[in-house]
Amino acid sequence: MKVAVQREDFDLGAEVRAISKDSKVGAVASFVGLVRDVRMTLEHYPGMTENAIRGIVDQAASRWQVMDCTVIHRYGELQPNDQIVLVAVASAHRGDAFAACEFIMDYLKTQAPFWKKEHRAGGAAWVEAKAADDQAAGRWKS
Amino acid sequence: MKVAVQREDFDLGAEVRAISKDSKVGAVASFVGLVRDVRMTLEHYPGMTENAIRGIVDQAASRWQVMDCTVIHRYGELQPNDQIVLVAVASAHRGDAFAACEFIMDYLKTQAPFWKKEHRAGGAAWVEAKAADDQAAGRWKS
Amino acid sequence: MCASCRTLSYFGEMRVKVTVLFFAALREQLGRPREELDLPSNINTIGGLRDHLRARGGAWASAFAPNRAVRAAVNQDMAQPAAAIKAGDEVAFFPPVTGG
Amino acid sequence: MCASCRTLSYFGEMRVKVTVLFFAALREQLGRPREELDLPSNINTIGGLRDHLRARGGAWASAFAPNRAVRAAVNQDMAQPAAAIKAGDEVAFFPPVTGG
Repeated sequence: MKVAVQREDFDLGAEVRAISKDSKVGAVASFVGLVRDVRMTLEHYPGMTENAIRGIVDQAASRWQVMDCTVIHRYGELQPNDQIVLVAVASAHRGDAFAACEFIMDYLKTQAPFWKKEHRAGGAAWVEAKAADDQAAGRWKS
Repeated sequence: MKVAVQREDFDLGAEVRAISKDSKVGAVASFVGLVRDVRMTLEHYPGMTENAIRGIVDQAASRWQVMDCTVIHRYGELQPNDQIVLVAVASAHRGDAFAACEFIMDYLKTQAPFWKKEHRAGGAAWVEAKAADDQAAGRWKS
Repeated sequence: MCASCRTLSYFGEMRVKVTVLFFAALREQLGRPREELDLPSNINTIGGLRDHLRARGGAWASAFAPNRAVRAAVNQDMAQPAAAIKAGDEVAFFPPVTGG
Repeated sequence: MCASCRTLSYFGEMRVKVTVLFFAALREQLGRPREELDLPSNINTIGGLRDHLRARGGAWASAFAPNRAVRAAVNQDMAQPAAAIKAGDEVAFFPPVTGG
């Protein structure tokens, strides 16, 4: 299980290859989140961030058959179309890979201490949290 | 929307980059299926295969916000750890990207005309279809 | 329907020409990937064609036995047993699919 | 609890030293990323500390107004208002997170 919080960009193909080498892996589900139209700065809480992500990954691994998993989240200045976050889950089975990957993303959105500030022509503004994200994370409790 | 049925391997990173260029894309969910322990031959129904996959992709695009999508399925001789199938879905939102990607994989498993023959030490045998795959595809009907 | 696909047999009976394809285990069991058939016109559904092929006996009887899961396509679309077949159609029989 | 974190004030009252961190909009609004606090020992929950900070008035009153969604962590774990704080803790306040 690899968790990284970094300024640098990442390489989806290389990260997925790295968790696909075990010949018992039959399925890798992955997710990349990208900056849409607006330049932004991502602030985080150094120290807590990696711990929070590890906690989320551990929860996923206790619920589904997870053979390996990589989560990378960037911080700092990001431009439109830049990659922000990567979650990749390797499993024997596709259902487990998909569920664990989506669960991790949903929990990242509500539990990992990152904050986005968007820089628009009219000025900079912090992004407001969405109720939809709380709902997305909440549905895994059932 | 790109659909390819081919003998050649594919490059997840390159395929995902290709559908991520529009700055309205905020989320790309992808899936790679891999050969597990056993060497296999994948037979398919040339002509029907691409049509069936296009039909599945069109269904997904009518149900979720899909900005772009790539499906690649290999056939022929495959070795343990080889990549078999790629599904990648780009959307503005992660929920749509995940749902469309998993839907396409579930329907591929039951609707796309591919058949796996495993070559074990004891001889070659066709893989039996799993009831679990029909159930996985069926749950999208609700 | 193509005009040349519909022919009269020696007895003046209407016949329907179709191409039938077999895949995977079915192809191996039947020893052929395809066959051109000239069907009596009362065989006009997937289910009817399946019964017709089963009646050949031998490998055909076991390949199309009622308890064997066999899927079909007409003109490259998945088709149910009640689906119609007509002259010029490409019909395929195969086991449940196992790709992905 | 570290022995040096618990001190007696001039009046002999027990004081509790904690580090408080602020992030994102809260950090900007309060004009500081962190503060070392020497709390009266009756302030021993996240909710109590939040009330204590709000009572400073000005930017503090609006940043910690009851209708403002403020999240907290104790020693880098998400924490509810009832969560205990003790000497030596690292407490953080921040807006609902928006990463991913």
